[in-house]
Amino acid sequence: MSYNGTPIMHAEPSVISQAATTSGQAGALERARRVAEKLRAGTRRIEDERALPPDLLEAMHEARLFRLLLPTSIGGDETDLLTFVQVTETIAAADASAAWCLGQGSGCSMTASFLKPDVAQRLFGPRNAVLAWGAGVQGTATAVDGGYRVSGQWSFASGSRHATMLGAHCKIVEANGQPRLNAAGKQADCTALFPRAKAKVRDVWDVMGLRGTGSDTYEVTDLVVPADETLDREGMDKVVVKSTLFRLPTTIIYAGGFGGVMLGIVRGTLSDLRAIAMTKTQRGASSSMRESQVFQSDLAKMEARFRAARALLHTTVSDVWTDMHAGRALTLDHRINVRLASTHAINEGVDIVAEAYRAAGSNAIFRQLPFEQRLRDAHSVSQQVQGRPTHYMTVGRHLLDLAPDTMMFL
Amino acid sequence: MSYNGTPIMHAEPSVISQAATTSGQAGALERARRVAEKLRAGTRRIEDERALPPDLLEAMHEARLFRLLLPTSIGGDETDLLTFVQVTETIAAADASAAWCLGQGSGCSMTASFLKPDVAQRLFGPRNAVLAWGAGVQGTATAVDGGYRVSGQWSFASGSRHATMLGAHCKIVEANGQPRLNAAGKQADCTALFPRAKAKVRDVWDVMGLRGTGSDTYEVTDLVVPADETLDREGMDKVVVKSTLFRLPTTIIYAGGFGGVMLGIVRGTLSDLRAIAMTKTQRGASSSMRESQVFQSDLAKMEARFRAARALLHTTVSDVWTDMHAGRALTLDHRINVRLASTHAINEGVDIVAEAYRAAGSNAIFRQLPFEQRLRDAHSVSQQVQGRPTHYMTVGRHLLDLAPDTMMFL
Amino acid sequence: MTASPAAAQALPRATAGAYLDAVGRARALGPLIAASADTVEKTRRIPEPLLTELHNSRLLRLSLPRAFGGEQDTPMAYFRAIEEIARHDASIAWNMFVANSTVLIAPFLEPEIARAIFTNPRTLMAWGPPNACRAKAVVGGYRVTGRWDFASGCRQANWMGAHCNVEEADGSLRLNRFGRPTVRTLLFPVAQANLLDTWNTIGLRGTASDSYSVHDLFVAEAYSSTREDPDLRRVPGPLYAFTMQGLYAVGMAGVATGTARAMHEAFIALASKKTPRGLGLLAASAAIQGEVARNQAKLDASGAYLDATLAAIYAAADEQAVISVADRGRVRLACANAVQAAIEVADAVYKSAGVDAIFPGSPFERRFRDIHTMSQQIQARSAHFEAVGQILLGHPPETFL
Amino acid sequence: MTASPAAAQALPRATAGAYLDAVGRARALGPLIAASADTVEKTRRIPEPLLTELHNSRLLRLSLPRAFGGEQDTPMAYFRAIEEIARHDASIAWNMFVANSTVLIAPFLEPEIARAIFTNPRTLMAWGPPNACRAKAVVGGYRVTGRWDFASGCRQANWMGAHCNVEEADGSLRLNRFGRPTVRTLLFPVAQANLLDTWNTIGLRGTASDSYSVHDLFVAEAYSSTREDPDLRRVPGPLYAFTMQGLYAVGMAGVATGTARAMHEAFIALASKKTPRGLGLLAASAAIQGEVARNQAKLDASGAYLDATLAAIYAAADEQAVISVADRGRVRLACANAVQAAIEVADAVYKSAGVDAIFPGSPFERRFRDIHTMSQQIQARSAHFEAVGQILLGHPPETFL
Repeated sequence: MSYNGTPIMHAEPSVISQAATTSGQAGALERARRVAEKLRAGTRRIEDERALPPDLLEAMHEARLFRLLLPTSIGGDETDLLTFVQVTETIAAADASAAWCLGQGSGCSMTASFLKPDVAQRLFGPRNAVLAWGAGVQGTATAVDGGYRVSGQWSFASGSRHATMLGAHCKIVEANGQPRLNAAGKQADCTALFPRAKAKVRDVWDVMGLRGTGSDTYEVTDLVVPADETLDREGMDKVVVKSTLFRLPTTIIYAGGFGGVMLGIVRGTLSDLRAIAMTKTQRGASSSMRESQVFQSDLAKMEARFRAARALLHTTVSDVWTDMHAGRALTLDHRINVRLASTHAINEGVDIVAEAYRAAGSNAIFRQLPFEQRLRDAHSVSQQVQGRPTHYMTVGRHLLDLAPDTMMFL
Repeated sequence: MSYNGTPIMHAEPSVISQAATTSGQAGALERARRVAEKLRAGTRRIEDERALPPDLLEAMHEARLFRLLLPTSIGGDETDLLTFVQVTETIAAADASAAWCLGQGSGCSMTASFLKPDVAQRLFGPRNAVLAWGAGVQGTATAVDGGYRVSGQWSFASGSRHATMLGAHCKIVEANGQPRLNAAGKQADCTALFPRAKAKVRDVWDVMGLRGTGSDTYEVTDLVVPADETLDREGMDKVVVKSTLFRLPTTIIYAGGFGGVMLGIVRGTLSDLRAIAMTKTQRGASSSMRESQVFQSDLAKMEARFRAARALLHTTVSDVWTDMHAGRALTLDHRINVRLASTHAINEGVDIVAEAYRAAGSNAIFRQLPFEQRLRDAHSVSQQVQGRPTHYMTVGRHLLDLAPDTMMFL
Repeated sequence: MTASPAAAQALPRATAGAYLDAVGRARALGPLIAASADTVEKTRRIPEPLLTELHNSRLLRLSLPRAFGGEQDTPMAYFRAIEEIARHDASIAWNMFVANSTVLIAPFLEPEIARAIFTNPRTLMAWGPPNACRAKAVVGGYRVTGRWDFASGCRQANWMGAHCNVEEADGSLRLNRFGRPTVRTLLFPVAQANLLDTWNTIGLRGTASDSYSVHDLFVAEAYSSTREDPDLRRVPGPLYAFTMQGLYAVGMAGVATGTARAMHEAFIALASKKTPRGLGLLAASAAIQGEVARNQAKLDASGAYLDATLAAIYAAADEQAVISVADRGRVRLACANAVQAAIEVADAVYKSAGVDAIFPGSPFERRFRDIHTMSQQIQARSAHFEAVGQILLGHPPETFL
Repeated sequence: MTASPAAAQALPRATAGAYLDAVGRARALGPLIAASADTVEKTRRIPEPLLTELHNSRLLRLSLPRAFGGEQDTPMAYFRAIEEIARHDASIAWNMFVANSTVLIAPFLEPEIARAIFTNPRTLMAWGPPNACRAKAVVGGYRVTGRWDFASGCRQANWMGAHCNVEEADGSLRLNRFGRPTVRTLLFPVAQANLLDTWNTIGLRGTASDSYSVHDLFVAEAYSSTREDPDLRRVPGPLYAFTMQGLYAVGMAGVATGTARAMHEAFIALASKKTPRGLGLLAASAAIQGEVARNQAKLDASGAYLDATLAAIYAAADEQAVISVADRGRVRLACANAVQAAIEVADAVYKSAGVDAIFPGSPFERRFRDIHTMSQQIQARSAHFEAVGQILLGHPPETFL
């Protein structure tokens, strides 16, 4: 029961701010639940192959999960933020790597809103369209006739193995070798999109957790990309699709989505823990786990911390969405609130997973049970930039009326 | 600013489940905010007099705060549960003792729903009507013609100093000296109500925190109480007023209200902490508190824990109310969820207050600043039955499909 | 093994045997202190005969050089003796800590002056921490007007001190050899100070850590000194190779762990008889059992760590040269760890004791307030961990003492 | 003090001087172990020349009686030597702990049998914890069929053991003097067992804690014994006055704290060079500084506590009589505290190391997996705190060992 991805102990989340959500979202969560069962059954394969196997990838495409944050005009869902967070949680309760790929792919797919409609349709129209990219402005785009000549290397490209397209964040250089400056007088950047086949992808992804994300390294040399298949991610004013979703910066998407991933890992772990507690008596213990007062109490404490972190993330993203949907602008308060809720979910989450793992006893060390993988996965999610404890400092500065130390994660 | 009860750092709570709330509630919260300012200014007097001074009591009556949970038929508000929780938080951010009296008085006032309309009007109609009682079935009610002859002694009667009525939980004894049994064959109990003046009240309330609650001991000897001024608290079927509020047992009211009290203490403490951090540099420290990265980070962590505990309590009571308002029955799941959310708020809360107190540095030990009182108050709320860590065990049993060890606090 | 607070107390204190003398004298005072604790809190004074017995025990002179009539005992004995006193009353222990801290000025005084001040066996000195006050350099000494706070023990003191910056005749500030404004400590009989009744606090009320002021007071050069340069000390011995800040930390650690130990012991006694409404005997709860053991481990581990740290450094300390920055970091870390452990144990015990704990007269209520007053003192600040971290990371703070 | 892992390592280990011998030999093996660690994990075997060097160091025989060619060293030396080995590789340290645990059967064997088994200086014994298996009593010994798990070290062992209940000829279970079914340990050459490759775990992969089975195996009475009654031991000395479970706890504590210490030291080195994206140097962060100091305090305090506890009990232990239940509780508490501290430090370090920590080859990744395998072992269970709490509360568990 716990092993097929259906949560046992957690009531369905209350639907908050129902009025503000878009249509079709209940469908997204329901589709996610169905796929989750398959993913749970295949989680060992995902880890061993360090990628989503074709049948599971197909199930995710069939459920249109990589289309949640694509414009409806090209067949996307444009789900609201809360639904997106709930979907990542649902998938992560089954398999964290799949959920991570979904979170990352969804964030990347927001680029469609920057493209001309026909280009967006051409690139993101296919049912299996997935864009992946590596972090940081690591390449160079030299202006050529009708586009750019792109060279560079990028790492940590989660989902690169099932991506149909890769993206390349580049500094723009003029044909004469001079850096191109933007309106503010700083180095101008662009992101170029191209078919995965055009890049040389190197398999470097041998890590402790989230092994199934296949977060490889790739490079291109002197690849010419047409201008309309490039975009400026910083220029929110250049977004073509004007609906609520596409007025959100991707920092909010990533914060919410990866917060959801951690919550899903926690939910799965607590569900598994409850399942073994129903039958197990630890060697030398005077009562079964289920009858142990200490275990009962610890389980409820973990549950309370999980529910509280989840309630905060849900109400926070829901408030942001409600305001945005009512036409209000995204404020620094909004950004700070999401940052705090997401950071808290990730930091609380990894602690709860570690505690649950310990409570599960000696069986938990074996690969036959899900605990050790969830422990490794949670401890990989927490190491990523979204989980950084220094985000608390950024939020604290705001609470104290000081300017943020960095806007990079707001 | 922080000292007059207006929270600085906390955005207004998102209004959850708006559809399910009753009318007039926004008014209740707004009235509470206005009274809070006066209470904050008078908090030292409340503590020194170990009771609500007449002018502050009058301000609470003027704002009709003791009428939140009285039937509309006798001029009460019948507020929804979330509003009640928010009001206790608002008052507790100003003064915890006043909020504790409000929580306790509101719980006691639910008895009005058990009384015949004319009796309810007679007892609870006056604008300053407040009922207080001590814990436990500590007295004897002997059946006499038209009522009972009551004797006994009760302790921990919070709010007894401003109460107009006292209540007495008694075992019922027949005129012949035999115990009266209820339908289940067990000892039958009743609660008798009578004017405060009829009892002998002893001032025993010398404690570390919540000093202003005046939780005295009182006794009566051979006091005759008419039958229609008594009630059976256990008999939810005997409730006369059938609206949503009065289908809730008082355990839910106390759990929500005292959870709200702790959240208010936390909110007040964090607000005070932020205020001193804006100006203070600790002796020997290299930067001001405001500029200290460690302080910034700790403040944000405390804020996150506060917001998460609060979001959980709010969404939980809101879900219960929504279900009840839709005519559904109160389930064991509802009770468990409220128990967990309240216990978590109280236990997280006292930890946060202790941490904030420490962060405030050496000034915090002096009575001139609010920290030491809030520390004492929080550490008194947490010692009360609502905060017991063993509640986690009760909840854990439910999560593990075992029957509750006790229903006393569910 | 039987169920009693003694069970907890009897757990090994690794090296306690070596300090039996001071610790034994402290233990002998226990019943008298316990019997006086309510009075101490209420009157904010140490009543007779307790004050005389404290003087007789020489526990207020553990850190005073033998040359001036002190015990000059080891820091390990000092820690464990204060801890023992704090088991009975935290305010008395605090004032014992303060008495043994102010005498650390003695090695920096001219010997005849020190001897004159401490020849009275009941001499006690009190002062508050430095602030921005300035003394004017005048012929033969200093002239000062100012006010200081937190002067624990001033109500029993016959001598007071005041830490001041020094303003030269030309209005400039006198600098020390590190190039910073010097802080000079001026000593004067308590009669020359104006004691102010300001100590209205949540806890440690018995310490009467009041404020005091002086107006246009002249203090002769010989009755002044500075604590800021360890190399200026005139009395040899490994005790004084420790820095003053380090010994402050040791004393404060003893007050904290003794207070927490008393709460822990009282809780063990309570757990064997308390049955909360609707629950079983506290002692029968697995959660309580686990917590009692964790608390025991926290107290014993932090104590053993501080014992071992002090003993190793004491054994290796030079008669004259001050201990190294690395060793100062070790002392500070072991003390900060002990204070932290004490606060954690006190909080856990208080929480588990339930509603009993909020009533005055319980073994928990005053101690809870006391330890939450200590927790705000500079020695308990978590910034100490950061400073030690800088040492461990290879970048010691510039003036770490 | 300079910025290097050595800074942390150099902090005082109160009494380390006394055990320089075993600890020194352990330290000398460090580089070879570190160089072999990848191979150990990958092959789940201890490669040559490391295995031979381990035998030569006699670290695998610290707990074996001198009478049978062992070192019979102190528990304090044992703890610190294992900790030192674990700084370099946790799996090797774990197998050192197991080797020194299984030899604790020797004092319970007839001396000539023990001598025969251990006369080979490379003798290593392995077994898994007791389960429900039964051996049938037959003429001259026992006949047994069964399977056991978690047999750490079996891939290097030449002798195996099996813990069994004994079924008499009439089908009844043999009882011990406490009236419960006896658990008898049968010993046999490894060739008589069938080793099963089952050890697919998150960490401590190098321990190859595989399963094994035997089928209808005859073991002579003389090659059997029981560990359950401390009074049956034939070798005197304070080391063996400690209970077997107690010494297990000591060994496990050493593995845990050594692993955590290595992570802590590696983090200090990392912090001085790592600048995370968008942030300053790790070592310059006040939060990191505070955490490094807290981690240092946790490791040093728990170590000093265990040192002090073992030393006090060892010094007072009888040559023959087993230590008291109260002392057993002290050993257990100090060990559980050390394991808990190690896990907390490892978790904190891992978190602060950021994304670096997830890659194999970093000083954090394997150790994190190792310590989270240890954390699930019976010695690391938090129920130990509850058992000790029962002792402190005056109601010791019936068969506390």
